Amino acid sequence: MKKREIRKILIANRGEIACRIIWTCKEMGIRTVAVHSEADKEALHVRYADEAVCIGAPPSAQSYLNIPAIISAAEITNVDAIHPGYGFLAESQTFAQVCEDCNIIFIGPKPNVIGMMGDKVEARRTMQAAGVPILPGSPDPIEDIDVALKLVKEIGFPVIIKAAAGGGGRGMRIVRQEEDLAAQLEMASTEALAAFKNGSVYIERYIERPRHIEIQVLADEHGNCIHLGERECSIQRRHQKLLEEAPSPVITPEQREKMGAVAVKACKEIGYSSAGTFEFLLDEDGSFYFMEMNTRIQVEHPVTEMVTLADIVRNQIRIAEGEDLGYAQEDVQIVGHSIECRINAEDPVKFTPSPGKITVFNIPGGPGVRVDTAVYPGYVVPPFYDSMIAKLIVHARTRELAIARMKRALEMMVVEGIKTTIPLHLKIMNDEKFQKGDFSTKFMEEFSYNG
Amino acid sequence: MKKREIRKILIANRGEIACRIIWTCKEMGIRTVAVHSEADKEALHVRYADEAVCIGAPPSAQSYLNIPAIISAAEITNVDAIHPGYGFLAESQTFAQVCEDCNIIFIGPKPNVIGMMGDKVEARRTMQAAGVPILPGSPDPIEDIDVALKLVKEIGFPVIIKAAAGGGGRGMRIVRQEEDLAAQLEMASTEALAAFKNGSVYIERYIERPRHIEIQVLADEHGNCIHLGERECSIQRRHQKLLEEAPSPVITPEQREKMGAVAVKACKEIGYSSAGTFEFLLDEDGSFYFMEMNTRIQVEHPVTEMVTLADIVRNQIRIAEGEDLGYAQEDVQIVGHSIECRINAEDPVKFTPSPGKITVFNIPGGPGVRVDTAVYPGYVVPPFYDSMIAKLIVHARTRELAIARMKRALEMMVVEGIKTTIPLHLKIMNDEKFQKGDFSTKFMEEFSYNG
Amino acid sequence: MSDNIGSAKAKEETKEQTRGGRGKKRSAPKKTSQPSEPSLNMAELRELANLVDEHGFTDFEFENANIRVRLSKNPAPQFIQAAQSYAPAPSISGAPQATQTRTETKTETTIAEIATDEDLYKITSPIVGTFYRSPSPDKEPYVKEGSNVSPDTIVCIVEAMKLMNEIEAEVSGEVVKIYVENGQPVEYGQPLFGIRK
Amino acid sequence: MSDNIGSAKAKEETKEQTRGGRGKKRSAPKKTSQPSEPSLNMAELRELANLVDEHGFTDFEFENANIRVRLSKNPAPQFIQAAQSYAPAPSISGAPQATQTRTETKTETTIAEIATDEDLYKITSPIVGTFYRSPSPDKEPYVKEGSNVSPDTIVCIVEAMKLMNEIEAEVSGEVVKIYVENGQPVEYGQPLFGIRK
Repeated sequence: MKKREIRKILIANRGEIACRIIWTCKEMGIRTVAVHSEADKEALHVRYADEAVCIGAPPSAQSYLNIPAIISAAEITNVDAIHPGYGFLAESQTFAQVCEDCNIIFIGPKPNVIGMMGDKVEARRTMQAAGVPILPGSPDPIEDIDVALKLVKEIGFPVIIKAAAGGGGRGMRIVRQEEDLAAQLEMASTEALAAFKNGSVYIERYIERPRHIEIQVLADEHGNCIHLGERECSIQRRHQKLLEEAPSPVITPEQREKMGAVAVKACKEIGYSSAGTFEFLLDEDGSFYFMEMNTRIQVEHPVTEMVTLADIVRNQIRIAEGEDLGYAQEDVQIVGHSIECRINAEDPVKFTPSPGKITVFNIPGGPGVRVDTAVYPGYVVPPFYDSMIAKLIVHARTRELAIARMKRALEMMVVEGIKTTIPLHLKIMNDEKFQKGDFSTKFMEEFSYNG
Repeated sequence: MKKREIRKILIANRGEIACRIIWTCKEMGIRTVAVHSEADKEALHVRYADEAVCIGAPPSAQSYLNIPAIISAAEITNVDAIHPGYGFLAESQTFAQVCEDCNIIFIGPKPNVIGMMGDKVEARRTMQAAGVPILPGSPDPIEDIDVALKLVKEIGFPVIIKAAAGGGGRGMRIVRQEEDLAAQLEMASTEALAAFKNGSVYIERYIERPRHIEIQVLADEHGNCIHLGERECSIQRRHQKLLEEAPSPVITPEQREKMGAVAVKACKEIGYSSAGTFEFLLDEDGSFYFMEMNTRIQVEHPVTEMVTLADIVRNQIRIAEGEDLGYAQEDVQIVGHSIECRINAEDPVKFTPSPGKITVFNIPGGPGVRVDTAVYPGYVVPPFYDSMIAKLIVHARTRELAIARMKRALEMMVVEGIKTTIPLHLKIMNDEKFQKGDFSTKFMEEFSYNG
Repeated sequence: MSDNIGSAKAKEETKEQTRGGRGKKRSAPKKTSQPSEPSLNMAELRELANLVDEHGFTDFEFENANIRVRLSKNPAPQFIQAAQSYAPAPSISGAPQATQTRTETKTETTIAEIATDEDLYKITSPIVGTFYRSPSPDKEPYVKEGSNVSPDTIVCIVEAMKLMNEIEAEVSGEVVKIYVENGQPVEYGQPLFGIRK
Repeated sequence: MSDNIGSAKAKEETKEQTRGGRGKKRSAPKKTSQPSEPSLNMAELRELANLVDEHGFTDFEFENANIRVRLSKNPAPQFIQAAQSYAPAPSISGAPQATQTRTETKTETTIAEIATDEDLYKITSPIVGTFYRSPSPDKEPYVKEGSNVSPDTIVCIVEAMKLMNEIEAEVSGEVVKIYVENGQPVEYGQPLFGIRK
């Protein structure tokens, strides 16, 4: 039963995800409003939406992050709901709250849940309380070496010392034996003080070769929640995912059930509704630890759609209408194997952005190939936004066949005028360790483009 | 176990099916040779194959039907096998035999099986012997009214009188009651004599509103055979299929099993190997009758691929290598619903061909959409061959969702410069009877484009 | 529909250039008796090609009693031309059965008009919102066609999120055109007034 | 590679049309001394072609009382140009990692050469097969460069399906070029010999 009907949606986003949302809206008979910056006048989401509103100048802060402009656009076009996509305002508690205050349905979870999951410390605490395994360590800063020694006795070596105020690797130290702890702690603190003007550090268990595994969940307002299995996202470069798979080559049905059950239980406890993702680190022994929860649709959602035949955007909209989820965990079947390659407008070796005009753009077709893109021949990739221009997704009966299919699709995808990551993906597909499924988040550090 | 390895295949075809075969060959690591007429120098199959040979002038008889030219091309390029696609030489016993004589693997069944199924009378007889239900009637001409009366008593009304030498509806008479039989028989015979200089007629059970249902089979050389369920192909115009679905909206799992078992049994009895299709007429009561067997890949094979995740071309090649089928009937699962629309370069109302230059060509993407095509922006559709320029295929969890998806995909598929059947398919998708699944092969006769 | 807008605009601009071309010719010394005059020479053709290319046209045709010129480029741009203003996104000509009813066509004609008012200074909307010509329904409009404005003259209100934003002219001059009707939604950068400075 | 072929062909057609244009001009009343020569001369046409090409136009038409010029190109030649001869299909520039090894490059260079031999009559292969210059390996070739041929002179054999097909010259003239090496596969319509008539 729908509590409220959505007849028109404003999409507060751009690029492929804006198109992706329009596709499902069209299939549901829902009208769409595109918003766009001045740089995106000729973008495909503008072209395919029923209406389009220019909301500001090219920089994101003046357009896609401009809450008053987006709310005004929603008001003048009289929409029932806003879909935030991913990035931009998708995880802004403020934006979700403004929508609610303006009587516009925000397609996502409640504002307070977004806020809770957006605060790392609070998310960790909440998840721990909900029975989700957390990486052993000190949530609070380590005051002195005695506290540290006591802690590492509990959690065991190796450990990682991190700057509380930090990021980007600075102030981070890995310690593998007790005798090094004191010295490293001091050095880390000194480094942190220099870098962030704050010497506070904390300690966590360090996993040498973790995998990044995430669980997709769907939860409605009525307490129903299921998971759609996992995605394998370990192939990353500087914490940016390059390609994703479903299912993971190392997750057994039992492991899937275990991780899924943990995620579903947590969703129920925090009153989560909408689609969401639990990101976990998986260690070499198969233990998994909560990293964070993404309270939005993810870039890599198509691999889950391919193997489950679920339309995640459709589910988001139905849930936002107050509908029942409509299916139970036992209705979810994982069929075959799917891989997604993110095609970025970047130098495949140096990863430097390569904006500009796309002169030739040929999309591969045929069995088991899906392309999500907002690009067309003649399109100019603007320098203002994310460099992803397309997602190439394949589906086949087995992982081996999916890799063969992805190779074929990558070879047949022609993008000229700019540099793309297509050659890099082809190298990865041909990598023996990748083919064996034998990799961790360290894969790209050890990967040689020319080797 | 492979008996023989195929490392290089010549594709004796053009258009989308040639590209389709190349895709799978690439995924299997098999090299490809395209052959082409002078009119197809810039075709995509030529572009994507590893090698290409011009085999003759534009008319099919001088190129794609030119057996010596194709065999010569196979010899100079040193291929192991020839894939005939559909149409052209795909069901030529002679061609298959020449391949065999030249030590080139013909990817399809044995020549004698092709010949057997190509002869309507022999096919009917063979199938009847193999336990396949045949439409009740007289295979031989009816000599006089007494024979006719005796026959119709057996098969019941209505019956259809057909010219033995005929075709195209001339000499065809439907009789619904005994008192009309004598008069109609005479008129049909007179008509047949006038039209074909042969007054012979025969009588068959007439099905008022049949459905065209076909069963896809896969059989290897070792006696293993499975079916991949049915395709619903009732939406036709003048015996040309317009769109196809899998599964059929009226076939129950029990009916599928029954029809599949009949087809599999027949395959085993005639020693069939390769992919093949049994075409059946289904009457209002659910009884089904053999029409013909196609001993090749079919245009509409993708809908089966979508719902089973099987790659039919890959199976054809593996079987031709002498490999075991490798899976059993219980491994075949039908997941979701798939629809294929044939996009033809034709006037959507009059069906007159519309060759010419395609100025704009935009392919829809996103979840559950597959496009098989050999067309690109700037391509000139030559007037010499079939008018099909693309196949738009969708897959979704249910038939209703598949129809919504197909509508979205049709709306987003942009072809300019020539006329296409896209608007017709949109009308069919919006037709209430189509949506209900309530139709027969008469659908297009009763369908009003403008209504 | 986008094609219509596109081609309407293209034609108009083409005319503009044609006019320019003729103007040039008129200003040239009269030698009309010469048989060569009615055509274009190489220099003119070069200029023409530059001109057409520079403007990114994909089709240019020109014909008069004496000559006919046609230039064209890759046809794909027709497809890629997107809506340039707050108007319902144009339907794809190849997909005539689009299910969306596209009712809000209000600004469509205006767009073409605006494109021709090249010499006017445009006051554009700095925000997305609803355009009001007067401070309240029962009051007179801030300005009318023919009004003279100075940079700090308030010309209208754009309401956004219940806030009334007074828009100043920012230039001095005469209001020649008012592009938007009272109470109509406007998007960022949309021309509101045409000012002759 | 295909691009080269493509543009070679395009140039040829351009020249063809140019020639036509000149022919027409020649038959018109002579007024070549006039500086305002109403048509375009070869240099201008060359420049015109460059101009049109440089700007990436795919179609150019020009017509006046005296002449009519039309230039046109395939709009997406880089991508859509396919192999025109029995040579491995060109690789896609955007997909540099193609797994196929493209080893058989034998005729590649020849194609570009052939395109330039515009005034020669080409004896082409009427069938697909293997080209042999002599009746058997130990015999002399039927013809060499410099040989004179008459229409019924046998110039080579093309073997197809174990049959030796003798190919006749069909014209009289001198063998100037031999495009294919002995024992090499040939496709339908592939030039074998260049004959100066």
